[in-house]
Amino acid sequence: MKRVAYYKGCSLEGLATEYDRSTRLVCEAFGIELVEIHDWNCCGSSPAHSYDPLLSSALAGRNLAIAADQGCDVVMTPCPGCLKSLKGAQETCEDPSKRKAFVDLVGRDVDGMKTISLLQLLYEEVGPEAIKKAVKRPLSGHVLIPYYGCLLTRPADRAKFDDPENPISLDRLIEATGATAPDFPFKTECCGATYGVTRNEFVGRLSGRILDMASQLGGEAIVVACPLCQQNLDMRQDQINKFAKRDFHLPVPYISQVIGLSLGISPKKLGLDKLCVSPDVLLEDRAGDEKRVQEQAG
Amino acid sequence: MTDEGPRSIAPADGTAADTQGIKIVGFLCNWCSYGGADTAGVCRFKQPTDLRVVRIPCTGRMDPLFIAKSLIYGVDGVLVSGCHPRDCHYAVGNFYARRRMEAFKAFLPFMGIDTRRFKYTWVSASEGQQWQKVVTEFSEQIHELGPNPGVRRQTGENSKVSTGLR
Amino acid sequence: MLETDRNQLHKLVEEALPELDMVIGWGQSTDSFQTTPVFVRDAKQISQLTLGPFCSQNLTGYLVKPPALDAAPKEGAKPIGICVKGCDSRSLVALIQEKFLTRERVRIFGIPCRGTVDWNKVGKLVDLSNVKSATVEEDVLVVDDSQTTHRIKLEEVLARKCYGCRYPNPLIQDVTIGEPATPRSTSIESSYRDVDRLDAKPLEERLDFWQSELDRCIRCYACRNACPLCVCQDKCIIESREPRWLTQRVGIPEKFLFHFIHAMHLAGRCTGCGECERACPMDIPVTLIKEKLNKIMEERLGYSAGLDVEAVPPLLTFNPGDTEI
Amino acid sequence: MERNNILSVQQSRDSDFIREVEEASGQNVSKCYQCGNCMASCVYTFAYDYPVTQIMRLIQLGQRDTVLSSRSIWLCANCQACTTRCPNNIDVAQVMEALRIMTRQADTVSQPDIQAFYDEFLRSVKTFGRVFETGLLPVYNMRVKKPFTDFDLAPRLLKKGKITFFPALVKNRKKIAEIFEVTKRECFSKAGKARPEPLSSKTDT
Amino acid sequence: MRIGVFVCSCGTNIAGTVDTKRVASEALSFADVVYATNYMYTCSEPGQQEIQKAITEHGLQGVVVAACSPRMHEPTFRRAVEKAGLNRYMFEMANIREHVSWIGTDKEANTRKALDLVRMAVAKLRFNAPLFSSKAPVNKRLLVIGGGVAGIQAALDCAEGGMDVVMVERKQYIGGKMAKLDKTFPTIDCSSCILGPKMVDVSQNEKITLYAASQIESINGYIGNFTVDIRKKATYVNWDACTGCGACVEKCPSKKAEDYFNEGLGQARAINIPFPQAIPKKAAIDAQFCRQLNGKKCGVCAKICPVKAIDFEMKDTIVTEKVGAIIVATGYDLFDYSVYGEYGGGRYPDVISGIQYERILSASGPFGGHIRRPSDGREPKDIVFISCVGSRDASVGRPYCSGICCMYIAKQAILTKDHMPESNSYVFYMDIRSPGKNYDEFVRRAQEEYGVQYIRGRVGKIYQRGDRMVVQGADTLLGVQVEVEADLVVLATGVESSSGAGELAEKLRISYDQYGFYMESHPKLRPVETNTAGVYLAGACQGPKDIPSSVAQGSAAASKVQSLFAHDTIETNPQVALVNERNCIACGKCIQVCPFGAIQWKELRGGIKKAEVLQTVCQGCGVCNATCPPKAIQLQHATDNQILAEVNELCA
Repeated sequence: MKRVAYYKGCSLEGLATEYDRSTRLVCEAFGIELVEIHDWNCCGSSPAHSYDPLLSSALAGRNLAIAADQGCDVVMTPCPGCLKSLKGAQETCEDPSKRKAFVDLVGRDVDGMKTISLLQLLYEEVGPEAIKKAVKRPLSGHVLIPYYGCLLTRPADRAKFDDPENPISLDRLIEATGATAPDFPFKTECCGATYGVTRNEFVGRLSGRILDMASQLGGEAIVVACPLCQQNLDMRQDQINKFAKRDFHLPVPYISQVIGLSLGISPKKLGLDKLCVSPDVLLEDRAGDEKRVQEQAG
Repeated sequence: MTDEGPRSIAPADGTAADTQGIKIVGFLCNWCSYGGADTAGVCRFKQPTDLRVVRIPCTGRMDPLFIAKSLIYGVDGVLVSGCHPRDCHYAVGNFYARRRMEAFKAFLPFMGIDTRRFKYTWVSASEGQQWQKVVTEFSEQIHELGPNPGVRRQTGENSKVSTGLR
Repeated sequence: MLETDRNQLHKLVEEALPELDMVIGWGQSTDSFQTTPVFVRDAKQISQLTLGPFCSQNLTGYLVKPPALDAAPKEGAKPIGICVKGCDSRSLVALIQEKFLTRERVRIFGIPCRGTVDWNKVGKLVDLSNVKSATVEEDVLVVDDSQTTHRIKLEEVLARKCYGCRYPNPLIQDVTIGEPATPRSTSIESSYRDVDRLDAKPLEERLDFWQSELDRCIRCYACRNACPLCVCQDKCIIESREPRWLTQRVGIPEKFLFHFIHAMHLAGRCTGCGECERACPMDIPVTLIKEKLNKIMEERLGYSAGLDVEAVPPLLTFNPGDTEI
Repeated sequence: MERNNILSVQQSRDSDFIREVEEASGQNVSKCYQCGNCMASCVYTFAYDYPVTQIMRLIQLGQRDTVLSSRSIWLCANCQACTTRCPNNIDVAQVMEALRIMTRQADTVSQPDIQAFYDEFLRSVKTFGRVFETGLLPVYNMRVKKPFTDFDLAPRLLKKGKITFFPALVKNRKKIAEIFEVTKRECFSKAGKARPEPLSSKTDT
Repeated sequence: MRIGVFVCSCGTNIAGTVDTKRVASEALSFADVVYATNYMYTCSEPGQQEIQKAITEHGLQGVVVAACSPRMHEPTFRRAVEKAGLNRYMFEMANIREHVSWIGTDKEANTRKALDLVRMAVAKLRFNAPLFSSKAPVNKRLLVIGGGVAGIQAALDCAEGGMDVVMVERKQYIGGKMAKLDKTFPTIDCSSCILGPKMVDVSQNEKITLYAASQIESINGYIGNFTVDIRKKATYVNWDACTGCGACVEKCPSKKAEDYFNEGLGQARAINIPFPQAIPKKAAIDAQFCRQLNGKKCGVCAKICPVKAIDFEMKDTIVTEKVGAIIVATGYDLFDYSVYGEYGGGRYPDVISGIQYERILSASGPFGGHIRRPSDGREPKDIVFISCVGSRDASVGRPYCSGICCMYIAKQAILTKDHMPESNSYVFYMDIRSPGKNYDEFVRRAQEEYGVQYIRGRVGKIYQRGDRMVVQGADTLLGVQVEVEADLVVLATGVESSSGAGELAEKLRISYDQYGFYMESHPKLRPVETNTAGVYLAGACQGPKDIPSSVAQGSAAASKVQSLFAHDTIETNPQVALVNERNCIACGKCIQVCPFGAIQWKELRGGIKKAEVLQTVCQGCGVCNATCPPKAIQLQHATDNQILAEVNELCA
């Protein structure tokens, strides 16, 4: 069993509890032991970055240090924002000019730690092939839009995962569940990020654009791997509709939920009911239809 | 630092005399670094006056023993400069040189010779400014180290260390 | 055990001798404890051959030193037999690699080695001028100086090189005599302890150390002459006027430069056999100088001399991707 | 800031500013050749007063006041599109981040409400160790005097059980406080003057 | 040795900060110096006469001039001493201008430094020996590597001059990139109309031997005497028999071969003649796609061929040619734009490269000269051109300007308007680089007469929306983000060095830069020479170039070859390595390290081996000298003794 430190971050404790639940279930299904970081704290996110680089690194670094003390060398977080902070902490620790301040503050170095996103864990450690084999309830016939958001694979030299412009890991994972993942041109476009509260109209505009392109491509849902993207696209979909004078109705499940569904885990357990836009359309079993169509054609 | 306080070094504008009598030998390849030093001259980029240049065809010609000879016999610093890797006039001369000098540089301090007295670098014929920088920095470094006593000239002088090996 | 091995050696040499020009090995010297090289051409001489911890000489030099053999033997020439320890075999590899020898030219009697005795060290415990007999019992050296019988642990009087030995068993050979030996060292760290010890001292102390050590050098060139890889012999630039690197002046700079020349000419080639140091009449640790270079070669370029006949010595080649400064 | 279409290059150039930005961001801004790729890639360009390309240009010309008072730097979401596509490998997002910090030090934050949100966020972290989402919003709303922000979301979130009424507390809050304390001190010494800490209320406008 | 020292004041250039009089007077005390003086301009006519006079009057055997850099006037003074009867190598220079007077203002320190340099020069000179050139015969045949327009020009020029030329081309046809172009800027003349006749000349000229579908296997030898092994790749068609009738191509059932000539637009047959005007007009089989060669039953071509030229058993063959000079004209490749993920990374069929668009425009191209979109064959209406794709972009490792894209975009935009008057073209650019004759006027015309919309800014992203592409870019002049909907996007992919350029350089022993472009000997004064004597450069292999420059350089290289071939022998440089056989221990290390293969074994009587330097091959780098343990091999004019003499002067 692979042992991975789990840094869930504040969102997964609040507005994204379903992401936490489904992540745990999927990891369990593939034999990955998630070791929750003891007494973890908030990474500071963008506010800390814009305040002081060391603050951000130290807040995030404390969690890495605890994980290291817990005997883990891989830290996984489902939140790309947290991931950015964790990687920033590592860079600070490796930077000779900042190392001392960092170590003094955090209490130890965090050399040799690997920080990855849930997406990277699922793609590299589990892999589409293993998922394909484990699928019990294929999502064939569903068109799911892969949306990565801005931070998962960027900047490339920090993320060190997938392609910064045209990532494919989420596409491959969606396809592994049997669903179709169209080539989505706005895969990495920003959804409005933290401006949900302060500049609601930004989210209206940017997430609106994403929803628009997704529906043009015939998407039934947008699959995400970021709690912030999910909030903007799902929780604020009504606000977006009001702003853009549109009537989008696209569910926005997490990739962990989608994979969980295909594994036959119950929607309730995966927290699908927690999504604001009803994901019921995903529950339609079209695998049979597909087979029938194929048989007729054959 | 000695009792006389910090050693003054000839500043880049060359106004003060090099009273220390510091001597640095520079082995410069004819095609790149010698040209780079010429370029620095043509551009009037001021440099300390301690360097004496020996023109060699290529850093590949550099036998590390020339450096050994210089430092053992009390030359204060040795600067070797050639074409940037891949730009060698002879295609690969500086590749040979790099290995030999790198090994030699690592070896020098074992014999008790300060490795900071030897530097090798790559400067192209067009990099006059870079040459000025290299010469200035290296000269400053040698001035900081002070004159090179070389190794003792006479035998039989008392030695204060036990070897610990025998 | 020694006895068995010696008998095996005698038997193997006897079998092979008709096909060979001669066999170079060790024989007992007149002073009962040291060994001396013997050149066996006749079956009657075979009984002189011995082996064991007294056989300190690296005999491979005899293959290339005057009167030098032809690297490529003439039609019909018989190969030469030679006895080698693990360290000696690396010299053979290096000589073959540098094409001073061909593999076919030699028939190699490989002898696993458990260390050789440094008589200088024994001399500090025993008056060597009165030695009646010296024998080895398991791991104890028994020296009888007519007054007392000294029992000295072998491990305490081995040659300096033996303590960091990673290759006690010959790397190339045609036949092996005896059981393989266990290496005393398996890592860079444990092979260069003496180098590290000196490196740990401040720069000035290192300079003082070498000044006082090299001060004793009398420029007899025994170290150079003993080195199997110092192939220049009488063409050596230490003595040449064209070019003239060194004067005859007796000063420490001249001694330093001489040892720099010796070391740099062996950089990336020295196998660490220790012959230079063994030959030094002034007890200067001259091998140590080359050991440092060997360590640099190993750490920086991943190269150890005398391990692979196909390899190119690192300073005779380059890699455009080498790192620098 | 009102655009004045005439610029005296020598008199307005603040070369310390260029150096400060380069030091804080670790980027060589003179590498920028104004190709416009950052502007082309930035999804926030529509909201900026100076597009990113021009911010870079203004830095090159040493225009401290214009840059530090610009709206753009506080509207950048750090989405990395500019950094990813810069042909000269400039980490543009890092430059924007450095500028944001500089505006805090210079006390020229152009979007006080965004700063207020960030400050409340950090206050929450400092107090609890984690962000207390439910608690954060009302305080922010009070501070910026927009009491009804996101109130439309509340009923649904309540129904979904996503609103918590008690903050999750980190046990070792002392350590968190220490981190805030030390970084504040470090910044203080770096900036050479006091900086408003995240909890100051002077950003109320 | 009787040595004379001449200290130049160079007006005030040297005398301003160096006491040249003192240098001269103190030099008199140096060993062997019998004469020393100071002169205002030593390089001037009277200055040189002064030296010559002193040589005669004082019986000088060696001369030191302390003046400017030897890179400046060493040849001048060598000639001067030679005229006075000294060997030209009995001369040394001390550089007291560039290395002393110009870089320091402290006259005292400068003067002492100048004295040291003179002392070192004198010390070295005492070990100098007269050196003499030898002569080697010149084989007056030329090898041209690469059959693009530069190589063709060079080959034709030399053939015209009566020389035998061997041309080797990697592809199965000559003409290079230019053969793929539709029209050329800024005259809009038809590419194949101007290149075609030259290609025919190559094939018909008796002086020219053409090896197409061939590559350089190895090169040995030296200027005047190269031996070249050429690998003729198996084409599976006997070209001596093939008439190029094309019957085989027509009947070949394997229709999905890669159409290299059309840049992957459309498909070719496994046996193919790339284009109707191809030279040589011969068919060749693409083994990857041939059914017969992949173990399937076919052999249709063999059955149909009227001259029985098909040979499935054909193997590569090696031919050896001997030549006296080599012109390298291996051209360039175009940047692979698939690294630009933001431009679709090659996923969008309607985002194409400039050279692909060139094929689309060409009447012999995949669409017969009608502009069509690769995706659906529809005629595009809005076309966006994006410049600097793989140029001036450090993030993809191409920080240099390709120099030709601005012009070819303007040309393509103009041609687009000519083909489709109703279309709209948009060009995203950073700067317009149009420094050639009539170039800028041409770009202006595109904007003024053809209404091409130029937008100053880079493009951040291209994505598909419906069946159109959205180009999201910047207009930096306005400071706004712009969006253009396009039916077709043409990326002006930049120039990069030809694939395999590095390997060929190793074989030729010429240098190449970090991007793989070959290095000229001097960027200004020796632009077509390389540092390997007898090897010259032409065209874009040396750096991005347009057609006029490539042709000009082809002719320039040809003229260099002709001036070389005007002599029956060449003088060799005597500053080469020399073996002292008495000291050589035959360890072979010099042979091992020589970068030029200039050292070989020599057998003395009794089978004793010694190293021997081929004077004509040795370039004088001295790696052997540094390597030789007994220092038996010495680089003449930079011997150990000479360098040691200089160093010794500083080891006071």
